[in-house]
Amino acid sequence: MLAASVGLSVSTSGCLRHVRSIVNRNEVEQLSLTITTLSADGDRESIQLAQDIGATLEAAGIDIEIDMQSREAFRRSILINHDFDIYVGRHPGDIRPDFLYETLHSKFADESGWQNPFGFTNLTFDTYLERQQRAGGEEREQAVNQTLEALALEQPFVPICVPHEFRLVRTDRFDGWKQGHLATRMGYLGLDPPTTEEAVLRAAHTDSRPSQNLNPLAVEFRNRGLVTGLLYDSLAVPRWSEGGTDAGDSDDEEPNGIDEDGDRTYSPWLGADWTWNENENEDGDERTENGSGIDTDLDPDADLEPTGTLTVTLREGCQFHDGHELTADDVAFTVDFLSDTTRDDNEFPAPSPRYRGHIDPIADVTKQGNELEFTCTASEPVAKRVLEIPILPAHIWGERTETASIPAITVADGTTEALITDNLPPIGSGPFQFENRTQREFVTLERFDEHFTRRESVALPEASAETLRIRIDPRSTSAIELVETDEADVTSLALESYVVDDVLEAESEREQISDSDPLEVIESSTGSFYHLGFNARTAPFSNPRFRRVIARLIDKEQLVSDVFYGHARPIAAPVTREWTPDSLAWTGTDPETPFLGTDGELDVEAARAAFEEAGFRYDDQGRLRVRY
Amino acid sequence: MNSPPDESDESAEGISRRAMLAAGATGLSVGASGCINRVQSVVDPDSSTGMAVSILTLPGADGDREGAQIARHLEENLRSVGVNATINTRSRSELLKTVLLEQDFDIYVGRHPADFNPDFLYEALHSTYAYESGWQNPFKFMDPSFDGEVRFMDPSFDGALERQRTVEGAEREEAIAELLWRFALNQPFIPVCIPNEYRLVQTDRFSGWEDGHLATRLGYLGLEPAANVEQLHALITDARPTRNLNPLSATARERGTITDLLYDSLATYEETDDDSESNLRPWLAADWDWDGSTATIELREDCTFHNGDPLTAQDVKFTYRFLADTTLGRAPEASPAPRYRGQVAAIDSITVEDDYRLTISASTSPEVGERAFTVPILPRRIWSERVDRRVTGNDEFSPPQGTWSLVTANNIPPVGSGPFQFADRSEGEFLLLERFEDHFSVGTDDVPEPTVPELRLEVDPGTASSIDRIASGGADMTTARLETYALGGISDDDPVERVEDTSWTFYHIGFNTLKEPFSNPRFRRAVARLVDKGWITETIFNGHARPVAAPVAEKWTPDSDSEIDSLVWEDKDPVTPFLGTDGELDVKDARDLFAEDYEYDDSGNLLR
Amino acid sequence: MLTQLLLQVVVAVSILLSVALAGVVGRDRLSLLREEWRSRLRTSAPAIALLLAILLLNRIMRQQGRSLSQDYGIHMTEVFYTIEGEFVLLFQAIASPEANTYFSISYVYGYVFLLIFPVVAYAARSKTIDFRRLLIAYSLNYAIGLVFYILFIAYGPRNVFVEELTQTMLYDNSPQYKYLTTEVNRNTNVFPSLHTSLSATVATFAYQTRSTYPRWFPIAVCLSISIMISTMYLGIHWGIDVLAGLALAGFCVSLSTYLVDRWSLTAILEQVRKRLHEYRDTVTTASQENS
Amino acid sequence: MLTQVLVQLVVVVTLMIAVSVALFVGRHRLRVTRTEWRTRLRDTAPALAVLTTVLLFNSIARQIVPDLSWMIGWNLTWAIYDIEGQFILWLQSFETPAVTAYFSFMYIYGYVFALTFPVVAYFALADTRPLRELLAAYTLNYTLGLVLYVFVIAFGPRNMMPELVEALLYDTYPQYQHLTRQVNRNTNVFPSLHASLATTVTLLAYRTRDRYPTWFYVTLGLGTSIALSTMYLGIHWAIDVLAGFGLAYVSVSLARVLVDRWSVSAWLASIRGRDADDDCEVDSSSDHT
Repeated sequence: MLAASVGLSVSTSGCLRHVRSIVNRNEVEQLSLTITTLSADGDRESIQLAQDIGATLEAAGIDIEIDMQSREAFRRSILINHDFDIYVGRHPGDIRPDFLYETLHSKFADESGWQNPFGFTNLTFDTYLERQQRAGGEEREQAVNQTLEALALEQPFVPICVPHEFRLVRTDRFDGWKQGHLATRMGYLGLDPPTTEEAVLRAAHTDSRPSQNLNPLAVEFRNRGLVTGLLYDSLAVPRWSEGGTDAGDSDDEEPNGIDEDGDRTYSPWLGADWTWNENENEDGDERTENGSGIDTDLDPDADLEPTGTLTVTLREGCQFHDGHELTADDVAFTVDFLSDTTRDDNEFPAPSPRYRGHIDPIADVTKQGNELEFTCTASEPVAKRVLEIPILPAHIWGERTETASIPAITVADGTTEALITDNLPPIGSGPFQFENRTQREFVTLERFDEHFTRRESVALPEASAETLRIRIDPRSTSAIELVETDEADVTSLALESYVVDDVLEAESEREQISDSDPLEVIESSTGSFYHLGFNARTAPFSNPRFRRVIARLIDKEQLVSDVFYGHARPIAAPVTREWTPDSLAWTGTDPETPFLGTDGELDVEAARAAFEEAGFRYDDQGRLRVRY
Repeated sequence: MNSPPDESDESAEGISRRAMLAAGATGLSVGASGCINRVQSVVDPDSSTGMAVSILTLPGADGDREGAQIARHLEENLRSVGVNATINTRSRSELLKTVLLEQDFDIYVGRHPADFNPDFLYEALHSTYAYESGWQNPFKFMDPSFDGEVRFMDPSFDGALERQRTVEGAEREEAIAELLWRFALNQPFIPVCIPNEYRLVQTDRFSGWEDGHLATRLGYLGLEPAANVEQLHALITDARPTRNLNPLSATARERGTITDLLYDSLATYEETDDDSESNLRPWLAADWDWDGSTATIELREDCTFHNGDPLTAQDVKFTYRFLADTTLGRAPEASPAPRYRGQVAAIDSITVEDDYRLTISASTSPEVGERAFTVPILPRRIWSERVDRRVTGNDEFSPPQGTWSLVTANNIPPVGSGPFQFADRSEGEFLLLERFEDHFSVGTDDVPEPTVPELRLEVDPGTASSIDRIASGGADMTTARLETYALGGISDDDPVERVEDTSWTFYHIGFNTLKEPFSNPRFRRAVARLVDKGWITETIFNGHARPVAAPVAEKWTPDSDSEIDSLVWEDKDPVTPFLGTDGELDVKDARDLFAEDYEYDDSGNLLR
Repeated sequence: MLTQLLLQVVVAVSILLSVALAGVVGRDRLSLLREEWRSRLRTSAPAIALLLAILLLNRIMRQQGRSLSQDYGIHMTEVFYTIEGEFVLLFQAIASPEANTYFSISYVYGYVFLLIFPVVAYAARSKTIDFRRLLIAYSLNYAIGLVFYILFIAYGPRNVFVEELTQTMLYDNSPQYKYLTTEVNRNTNVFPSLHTSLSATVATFAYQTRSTYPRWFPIAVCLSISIMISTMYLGIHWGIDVLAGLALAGFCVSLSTYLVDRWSLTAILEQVRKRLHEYRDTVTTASQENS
Repeated sequence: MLTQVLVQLVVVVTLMIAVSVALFVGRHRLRVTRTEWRTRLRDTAPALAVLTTVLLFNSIARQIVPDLSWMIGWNLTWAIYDIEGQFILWLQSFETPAVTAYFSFMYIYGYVFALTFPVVAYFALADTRPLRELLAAYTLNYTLGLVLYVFVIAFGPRNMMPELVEALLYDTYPQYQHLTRQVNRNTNVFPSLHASLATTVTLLAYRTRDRYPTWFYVTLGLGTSIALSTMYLGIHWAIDVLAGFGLAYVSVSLARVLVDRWSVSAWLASIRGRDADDDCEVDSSSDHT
């Protein structure tokens, strides 16, 4: 019996082994990825970029699918649900490189909002960001350069280009458009109407979201917060002159040349005045450094020494649209609230998806009278970002701390009422107050006459128009028509670049005809840039080699000419010109990840070689295979 | 939810098409859409699911008791911070198959064969190996270096790995210190402890056990048998050697002790009292000398394989070429062997001078390059035939690297040139080796030789039973390391002895860093702080182990006088100290730590 | 080592058997058995053959099942663990040296005795029906168990709760048993628990035949229950395995009653012979008519 | 701006209707209509009521449909694009200002005309059944269309390939954007209601060709050019249009089944009792035509 069994066993074992060796071959399948982007109505450039990039990737043997979404859905899936492979879109950016901190630091990887939507986690990189955050003066410059160079190495996202912003305005009813940046509050204040009865300022807005939601914290509804900027005041207004090197002609723009405390970066607003006093021991120095120039502190979670305090004096007697007085308490509340919208009644904090980086360096706030003292853990320029946050009325937002609940729906913890309320009608302290709106048609704002800019004493630009009527208008073409046919005074959002040429031509023609022409094209600088973002949480996008190769498949120069008709600046570093280190200055090609090919034509062989060198494999049909 | 004022002025505004509709209707629609927006922004598909982690480990009682207990420890602590962790047991080969070849796992607890030279971290963590299956980078850890391509300084993990390969002496120690610092920062895997290697031997049949490391070939050679002892009877607790003897198999080999006996390598590891100079002594190579980064090697003359073929420089050359690409260039892309990856990678080119002389030029410092001398030398004729048999004419042939039949085949009978040759086996029961009379060591006195005609390796269910058996004279020695729980069962009166060897294999907790959330080093660090290495060594290993923060020998661990923070263990982990005291987790602190990066739902589960 | 262990078992069990036979079965039945064993053997030959065949198959698959289940098996340890958690650890409450020895003994010796005794006992009955049912039930248990073992790969609690189980774990206190069990079983064969199912089977039979063997019934019940507990106490099986074992037992018993005497070989032979007769008759009659 | 576009539209369409009434309907029918318009109206009242309610509901629902669909999140744009590829581009390769003008006209004015005229024309028939079928068919089109809109998210070609597909209508005649954007949200392209309604009209025209022979041929022209225009203008995919045809067919055949299934008047009659039999005559008589 045993003999039999053994014999049998031997024979079967052989065959089984054969079977196993067949079974074991787990095939690695073709890499197929989805490019999430906006529809042409949402953002014409994005979908075009996505199309072109998609085509190149297909050529490189990757299976591509393009997933078009509406503006809200797009931001929801990218910024909140982190549910994407690759996306192409526009980053609000900033004129100073400090935004990189919240955009790339690993401690924000799981938060929702513009803070680290890529889930990019690299501790070496963090140390750079922290240095940049804390260092001052020369060292800061150098730290920023290091950060940007590391960024160019790791390519957590691929910066593509900074588009030039053009807007069309009518000068016959209002003038002085160039005083402030039209993407900010200042652009719509201090306009001088030639005739006083022209009370209504009409803006043609190509984005319908302001008519649906005016919550300054709702990241999926805000781009750069123009409308909320008008409704809410901040402590100070950043000066664009510094970042202004971007768009040739508008360098001279110098908002209302007031210059009390010689602060070159911010001009006072709700905060009348502020002072920064440095702490003695700058502990950025006491960190030991080794050969590779990284501090070798093994615990990045260590609490940071405060570096200094920022003391802000608030304007007297300001009030909110509902008549409540605006005091230092509201400011303190706002800072506290943005850092944790549950206001500590929940076990764990639920920070606001917007203004995260602005309040992150604020360790503590103390107030006496209308004096506020912010204890900061960052260098002066970074700490001052806190001046940009919108001041929320404590008596309204204090109510919005509990976790939103909808019957029969499981709610992610930390989704507080504050983040999802549409905040209508919005109560701020801004120069304009909410009048009414109709979804996807218009939003009407009334001048807020109690606003401090209306006072004689204050020499800040004030709202000259009684009413600001924001007319939602689907497309640039029709928006332009509205302005031309004198139904609107300004296109409040930048024109899509495919119409810019026509507009410019038209203008030049008009100038030849008559110089008393009411229409005028305004170009303004911007820090906002188009980019391709990876979801670095998942393979293969977690692989820097892969990301680098992808970056090398993108011909930024070509895209700029094809998609933006040349009205953009290809970039290797997502910052304004004067912050870009020479090593990353644009030199006709990308200095760090040059395109694999020539003018838009991908060199497929080179691309494959690059992928294979990065450890990926091609199958015999030339499809890129990857093990997930 | 939405503001009443809309409707009133709605009718006032004449321009709307909807002006003709009842104002109420508009209000309704606005309200409805508002509500839906609200729902949309509230519902968050991803984070509404709790984080679930499956911990892969060996069966506790019959596989690896310490490993399983570590897994339990980790599981309990993960549960208490709100991660839904479960334990998933696999047999030895299954575990390795899942981790090394199939690579679908979250976390695994196991022992790393490691190496006496910290250079093993190179193949264990270098990003170029992330997409290969085998012992090379099973964690898929990637922090690549772009030093070749970029114009500015590039600090990265790969950079550090490569640096320590090229520099020498004090400089290398520095490089390794930096490497280990990065390691501690990133925790691609959590090194737990280095257990002491105890083996039990019978002293009245054999003596001279202390001469060689019993995990290497030298341990089995040069023993002095008592009179008329014809057989060395060793016990193995792991049945794999009776099923598979393929030196390349990633799932059947770990330390490769038996491969050592069946195959020769150019050099062999030898325990030296002072760690300063190399631990390698010439074996198949009579001698070598380094000139810069090229070594000239003298082979011992007229050695033969077990089948009688002569062993020449050609075979050596072939071996390295074959290990670098097991398809010998037949496939479009190279298919490197799932073992010895780092060793072979150190070798740039080999030129055969004559039958017994060859020069090897290494891409690394000699110190690292010599590691390559420890790979088994394979008979060219046999293995190239095997390749030919598998790669038949068809031009487009790409084997699944690391899993194709050539490297998974059982290779029985194995034909090597080692001091012992295969005689017989029965699956799951025993493996019988007999002395290879033509081996160069036989009859010489400068190298230890196989002193008994037969070596019988018998599968024994577990440490406890093996101890009984040896104590009762049923066998001569245990090849496997004794599990610490059974050490108490050793009585002093029996003619047995507990031999201790230097140990470098370490228990570790490996992450699949391709997966969320393990791709996040901050998460990995947080997990590392849930493991009380000190407690583990005290209770699980009864103190017979050394807790480590850096997975290398003491001499390599950077201490206080190195320029980076010390990684030496002083009664707590210098980098990721345990959140709690002797095994008891401080749940509050731990949860706070995780809450820094991740969200909790209201029932206290960690969300991803 | 193994051999001496086997010897122990054989001796112990045979002693138990003789005692039990004397006590339960009684002399007259045995003497009767001595006379009729041939005929009884003939009637129950098919059942015996079946059992032997299955055992043989079982033995082979024990070696080959490994690779089979490696390829096609499903890993269930995690599942069981998540479902029942630390249930088996409840039995640690009664942990004590005495309990250890008791349960180990019942797990090893008691089990073997429990399986063998009824075979003899029922063979000693004039009606072979129960005997054959028992054999069939055994073979069913083994056959079905085998299939499950190939389909489900699961490790017992002792492989998960190492430290909790150390003081009761069978193989720590008496490692030698490991040789025995590794001979007959693999550590991934836990679902369902054959110990449970077989002893439950025996118990059910004992219940059905309590009229003939009134004394056997209580013994069988006590034994089988303590065996079931022992499997969990010794950390060899999960609660789920035991439940599955019970279910399997119930299934097999009922199936056996259903199967036995369905096709009796003798009956079939009878049929055939009759057919032949009829055929021959018809042929002959036909020829007569023709002539 | 929107107002003036609307006005423009109304004027043009009324003119067209007037002309075509004169052409197709003829004085005689109109005279008859003047006499019996009450009874006819009474017969068609239910269908009319249903249609208006549906339209009302539709216009409200349109506001929330996109958000709903985003929650269901069944985005077919890529699938459609994958299937039909560059067909739209091919169609657009015939672009000339004239063609664009023509199709834009068709898309806006022709469409509205095609929808409104049959109502008048069938109202002028003694037999109210065609009219009621027409209204029912419209109703069905809208309801089914709405359901599909809820479940399917699909952007039009102009959104998928903005640089390739000239969004001709809106770039050449931006003012129309206001109009259509009011009527449609950009995710509602599957199926094309333009195509389906136009086809509906054509199908019915075919069934009533014995009464309005010429009208049938006119609708053929209208229907095809409207269907083409949607694609030519890069508003719909070919698949949307096909789906539109399908939808049209379904709704027409359904309408045919449904109409006169439940006659409200008869029902009222049964309530009112014996004395109101004559009411039922009307219905039954209309049945046997």
